Amino acid sequence: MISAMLLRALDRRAVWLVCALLLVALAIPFANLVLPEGHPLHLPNYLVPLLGKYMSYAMLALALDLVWGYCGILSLGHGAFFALGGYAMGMYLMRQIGTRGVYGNPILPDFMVFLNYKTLPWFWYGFDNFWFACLMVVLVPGVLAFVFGFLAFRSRVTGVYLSIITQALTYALMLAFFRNDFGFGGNNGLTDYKDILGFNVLSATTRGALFAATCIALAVAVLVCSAIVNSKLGKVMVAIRDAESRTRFLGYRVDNVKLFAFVVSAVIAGVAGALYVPQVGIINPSEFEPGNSIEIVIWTAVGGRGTLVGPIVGGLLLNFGKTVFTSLWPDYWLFALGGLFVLVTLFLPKGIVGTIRDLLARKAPPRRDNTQPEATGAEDAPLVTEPAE
Amino acid sequence: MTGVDRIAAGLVLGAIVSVGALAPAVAADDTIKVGVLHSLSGTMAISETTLKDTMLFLIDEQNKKGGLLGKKLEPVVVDPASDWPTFAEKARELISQDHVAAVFGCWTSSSRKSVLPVFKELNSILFYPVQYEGEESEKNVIYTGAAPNQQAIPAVDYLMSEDGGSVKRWVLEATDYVYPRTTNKILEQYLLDHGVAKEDIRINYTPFGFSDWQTEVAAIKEFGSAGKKTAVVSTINGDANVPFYKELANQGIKAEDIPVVAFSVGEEELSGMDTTNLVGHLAAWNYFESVDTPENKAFIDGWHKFIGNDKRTTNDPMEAAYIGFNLWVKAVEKAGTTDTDAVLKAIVGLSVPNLTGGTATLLPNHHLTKPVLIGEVQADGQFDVVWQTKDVVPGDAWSDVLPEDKGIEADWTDPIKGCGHYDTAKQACTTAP
Amino acid sequence: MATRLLRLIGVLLACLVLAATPALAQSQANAAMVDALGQGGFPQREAAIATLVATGDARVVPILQALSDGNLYTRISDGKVVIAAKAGSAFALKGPLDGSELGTAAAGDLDKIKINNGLRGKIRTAIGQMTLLSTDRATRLSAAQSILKTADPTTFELLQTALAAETDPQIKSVMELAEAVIVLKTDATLEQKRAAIQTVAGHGDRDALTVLTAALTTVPDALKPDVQAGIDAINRQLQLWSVAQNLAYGVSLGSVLLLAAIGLAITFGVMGVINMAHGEMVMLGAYVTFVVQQLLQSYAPGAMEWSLVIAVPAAFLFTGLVGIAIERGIIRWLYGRPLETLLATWGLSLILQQAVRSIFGPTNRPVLIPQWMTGQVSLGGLDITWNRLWILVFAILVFAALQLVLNRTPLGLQMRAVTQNRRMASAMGIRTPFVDAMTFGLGSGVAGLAGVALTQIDNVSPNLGQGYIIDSFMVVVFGGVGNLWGTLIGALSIGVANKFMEPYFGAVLGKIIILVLIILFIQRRPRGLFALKGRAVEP
Amino acid sequence: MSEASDRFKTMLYLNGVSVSFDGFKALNNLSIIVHPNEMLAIIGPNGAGKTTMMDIITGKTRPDDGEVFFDGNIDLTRLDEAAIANLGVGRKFQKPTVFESHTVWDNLQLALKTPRGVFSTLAYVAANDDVARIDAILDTIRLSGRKGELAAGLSHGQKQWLEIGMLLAQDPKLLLVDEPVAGMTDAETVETAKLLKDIARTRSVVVVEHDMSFVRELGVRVSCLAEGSVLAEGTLDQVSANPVVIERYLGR
Repeated sequence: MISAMLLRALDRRAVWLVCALLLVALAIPFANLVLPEGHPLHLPNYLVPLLGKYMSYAMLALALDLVWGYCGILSLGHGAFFALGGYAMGMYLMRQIGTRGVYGNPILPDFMVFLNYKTLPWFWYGFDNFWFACLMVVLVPGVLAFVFGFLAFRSRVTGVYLSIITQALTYALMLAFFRNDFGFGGNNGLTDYKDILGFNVLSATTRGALFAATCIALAVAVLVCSAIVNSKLGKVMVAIRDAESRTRFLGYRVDNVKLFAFVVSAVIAGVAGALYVPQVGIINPSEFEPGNSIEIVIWTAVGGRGTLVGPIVGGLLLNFGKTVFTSLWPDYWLFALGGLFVLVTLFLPKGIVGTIRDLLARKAPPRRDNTQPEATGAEDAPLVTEPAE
Repeated sequence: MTGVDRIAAGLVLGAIVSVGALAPAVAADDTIKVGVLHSLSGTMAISETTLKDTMLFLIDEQNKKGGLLGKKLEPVVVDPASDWPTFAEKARELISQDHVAAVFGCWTSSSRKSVLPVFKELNSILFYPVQYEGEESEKNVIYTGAAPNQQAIPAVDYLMSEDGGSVKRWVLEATDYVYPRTTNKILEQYLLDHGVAKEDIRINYTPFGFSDWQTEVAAIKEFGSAGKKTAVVSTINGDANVPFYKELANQGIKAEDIPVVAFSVGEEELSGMDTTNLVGHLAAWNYFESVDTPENKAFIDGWHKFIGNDKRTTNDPMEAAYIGFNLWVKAVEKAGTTDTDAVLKAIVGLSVPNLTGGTATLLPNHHLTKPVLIGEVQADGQFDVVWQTKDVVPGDAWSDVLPEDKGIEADWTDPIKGCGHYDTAKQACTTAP
Repeated sequence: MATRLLRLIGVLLACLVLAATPALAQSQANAAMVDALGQGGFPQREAAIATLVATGDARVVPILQALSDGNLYTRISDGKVVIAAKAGSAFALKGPLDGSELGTAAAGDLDKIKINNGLRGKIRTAIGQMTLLSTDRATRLSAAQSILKTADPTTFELLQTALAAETDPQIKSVMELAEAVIVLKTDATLEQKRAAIQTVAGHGDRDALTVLTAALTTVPDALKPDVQAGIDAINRQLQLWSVAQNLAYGVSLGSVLLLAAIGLAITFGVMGVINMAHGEMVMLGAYVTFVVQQLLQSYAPGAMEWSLVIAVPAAFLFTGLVGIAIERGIIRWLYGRPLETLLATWGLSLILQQAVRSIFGPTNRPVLIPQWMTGQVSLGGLDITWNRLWILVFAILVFAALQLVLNRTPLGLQMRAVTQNRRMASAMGIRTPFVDAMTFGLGSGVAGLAGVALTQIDNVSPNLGQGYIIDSFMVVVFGGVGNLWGTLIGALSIGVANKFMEPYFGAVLGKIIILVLIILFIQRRPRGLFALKGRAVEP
Repeated sequence: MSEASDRFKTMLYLNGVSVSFDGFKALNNLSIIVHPNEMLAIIGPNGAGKTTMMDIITGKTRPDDGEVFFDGNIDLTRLDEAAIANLGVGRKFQKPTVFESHTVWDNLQLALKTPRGVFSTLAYVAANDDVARIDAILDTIRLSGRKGELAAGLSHGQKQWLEIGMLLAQDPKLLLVDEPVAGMTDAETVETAKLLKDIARTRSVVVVEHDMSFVRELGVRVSCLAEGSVLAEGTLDQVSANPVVIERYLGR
């Protein structure tokens, strides 16, 4: 059974993607560490964590695509799961600082000394252990997604209502984490990390390793997603996306399927967040901002939802564009970015990958195994004209 | 074999490779690059954009004077978009990719905390032009804004004095982030030390961008009706100030009855408000536009000409940027190079003129000596200085008010004490360098 | 230092006593006395004010007023004190005593006479004393109030003279309170003091509470129970009022939320466009107000007081037109794909924000607050600020007007027809593109109206809209998409709930609790407060 | 209407069912019985409550009042759509509703009676039996030649048939079929009638239809619904001779 699933996961598309990712996982650290400076393909140090950041964003977009592109659940709060995973990792990294903080307190992180904490709050216990932190990276977003999804899907909160309450979720979390009394460093968040598993987070080798880890994690996420969407469950998900109550009348427990997808997606987002933090060097409450979550949706849409490669392309491309434009046209980049969103929605409704596929499919004769989902979906149903169920 | 997927995979690779292509923008030899790291979009753009313009103005002026070390200065402006991780990313980009000689930037404490590791790692210099919470001294940062003892403490002293109204009851009204938290911690301790009873201090925190102040202003009024002279010490940040002051004016809280002294409200913030009903409320700064000195007049005139608008105000962080830039220019001239270590070595002890008179000297703890001025809001949106320190006040990185910071010093020139947190009692640095 | 100050106060008090009896209206203020205002520091200025007040000369009042308003200057050339008013880039000068025109002077030739809060308070008292017998009711009222603020024992006789002559009940009540407060400060007999305590306690408002709390430490022990009883009585009363006050705050917050959300209730609720640029429409409305005021200031300064009235139609038209342009240019290609409207309008909101930032600059722009919107009105123990009251009225008007448009006009009928069944409406000859554009324009225009109102309580900055977009969506979704009444009830209940929670949990925690409650509420009623029920249609 | 003991012999048992939306009574004391292996045709004007009745049987709408039993003793008012479907109640919708972005084959595979749990679907591998069964259904609904195509590309009639095929794949005990021949050609209509009669040999079927000739073709017991309750019952001839039915539904 397991082998059948694995086999299914390795369909042609996924194989290509995984190979490309593994190649990148090797190539980037190689270009950075092995090739001497001055070599035309040498990659400067500062680019490695930057690329690592793009990779974790791509993973986040992939996570969103699993629920949105395949299951029709538009979450406007996926940044919350990402940030929670990030905070779990950040807490581990904070505990690793030990006495090297400004105040030299062996247990309490600097900001706690600052705010007159006398003892470590209970929810910080255990985070000095890497594996415990890793468990939390998966568990915290997963459990939150489970509880939230359980309530929401059971009550059949759908469409735009669901989108808005996911937004409320991340907004509420943002407000909570901004509070200094909450015990997570308030507005400043967690930063000034020293090392991870005993390796200096700032060293080039650690960064190369972190980058490779991110690529591998992304490849694994691609495999997981591929295994899901190519299974019968994946077909049920698409069925739910396109005609939710029809699926119900076939005897599928739509709430459970959605919950499964939502939890898996939240966990992938959490892992992406955990990989993001050591490379970027800071985690703070603005990651919970609703605007960030909307951006994730946009990466996915621009890349092409309902495909595995689309969100990855979108996440990489848009963030790369952001980096370039904020330096190239610091005063006007928002025009470019905003204009891009408008144009893509108007002219490339299926996103970059979807459009390219369409173009190629038009040239090539239709194939028998064409399982490409259309970019139409439940969300395309008119919103208000339909009386409530 | 699907062509689509190969193309898609190629896209992934291509995107990554093209980032690399962006990298080696080789610095031209005849210019010195200066990084400007201020948010031009997002929530902080409202404050930081002016500082970006100020830097462009100062660099422009310097180039007119013939540049530095015979080379032209070239500003490299980036937009960190009010996002703290992006600040770190952009700082890295400025230093590693653009090879800037120094970076002028940041506004919020969070953005500074976010870029700190980058500056330490890549050994570059950050000039930080905003008043802040103190409790920090770093080798790679020059703090040209006020430390708490150069703003908060003198303001409270003034209000406790007869001139200031002999205030006995205090509301510490703040936005919930690290600068107000620390300032309030210091102030609370200071007030308690000066015989203010615990029940005469009210501390309240609100979130960023808070806009519905009805309840809180009413609570201030109620707190102020205990029969003792009451004042509000406000560390409310940025956007939340306008609705706060509008509510104050509407609920009829007059400066004569309950004065509000603010540490984050300057000319620029006032220019967005109708100040007729706010006359007499106070602000503590190291600079006011209304101060009448030849240096200030020249600065304001030059600024108006540069920005092409003679209504644009100047403010304290602009002066801090001005001082920071001049210090850097002087240090580079003295060192004869823009090399970080040489500049850091040269810069301590240098003095440049303040715009309000007197000179700013950079102390070994990387803070400045500054005069402290208390101003009252006028109907035209300017401040009238009603009190000022006789001498410049040296910036104190570690507050002497807090018991845990007593005896902590920072001195980046001393070979032994060469750290940011030197415990004079233990005679040792208590942090890893 | 201290002795000098004491002496000074002594002189001041003596002067005030002299001034107190108008029968003694004696000497004339002279130029030297006025010029003394411009010399030395704050202590000297205080003395100079005292000298002027001591003359009892009525001409001193406008001088003090000018000093308090910051219009009194010293002419550097001859050290003369003048009243200056800005006239273009220069100042028009007037003689302080005789009001004679003294020509103009450049800003550099004048030195402003500075005062601080302490002096401002003293001037207020002095003006109060000198105008307590004025014939103008408003002047007398404010004079009585400033006397009450300081409650200086030396004003006692003056106050009694004024009380005897006073007929206006409101002023009389203020004066009586002031009299009682002064009695408490002097060494009057216990009986007198007890009566005074009764008078103060009888007033029952916060000012009275302040007086009594202060008196608690100063009165003789024998009177302390009386004072305490008075304090308790007032506190009980205030507690009742505070419920009403919280309700008023909540309704006010609700009205702001309603205004912010109601445009969205149309573009999102009725049309189904997830309009992320809604906040920017609000922001544009606020900037229209700013521009209208700038234009008025240049071309019709007299109409400034009515700038908001002019800004209302201007903002509606402008944002409405922008809305129509957006609908024609972008939204119309996206009907039936509501979630994609989210992406396009998000992009649009970035563009609009940056456009405004480029045109008007990133900083806050000042919007003047007209006189009729400043200050507050007291209803018993309730304090309601005028601007909040007007915003509430405005919100109700907008809501009512919108109901009228949607339910009573042909356009409204067509709008509902199109949104309920586009194809059918089109088949019946309704020009659906026109109706779509008008509907979106209406929603955007209403958002612009919200912007006009928000200038009175919030920043006018490119970020203005961002602060309201999430709350607006919450309100619409909580109330039930597609139902204006739901939006009304939703806004008000969120506002009131918020304000009742704030005192207990603080602003942040209160808001988090509200959000969690909304999330839980949506679980209970997945279609909001006012869900449309109906036969299930095909999946 | 019936004794409780009778109930146990029925496949579907509705007794006194009422439901109203915002004051509008969609169903008013509706009582209907379907026996095992029986086909019942339901006719009635628009708004008579036909679709609402199906919603109640399939668990989409809860009745305000009355009892609904399946297979004699299973109370459907306590179950949700998925549970009811898994008990063996299949439903075909008025508008053909197939999964357009899936192939014909996948549509049938999704409907096929296999474990519905999340993890069993995740691990599902098509067994030989399953493949054979789908092939058989494809033959029945004459879509064998198009099994690899997306359902979106099918004609209206083909979609109707695909949906019937999906019903078959579900292997239900009771089929609810809403206007199965709307938009079909005459030839297709005849074929559909044949197919349904075939199905009704082993299962219970409830057909809602406007097309009188089709109902005649079926030749089964007919119930006429109006304003939420049963107006008349019997053979089509009996029902269409009923004066009330003529007045309220058939017209003239």
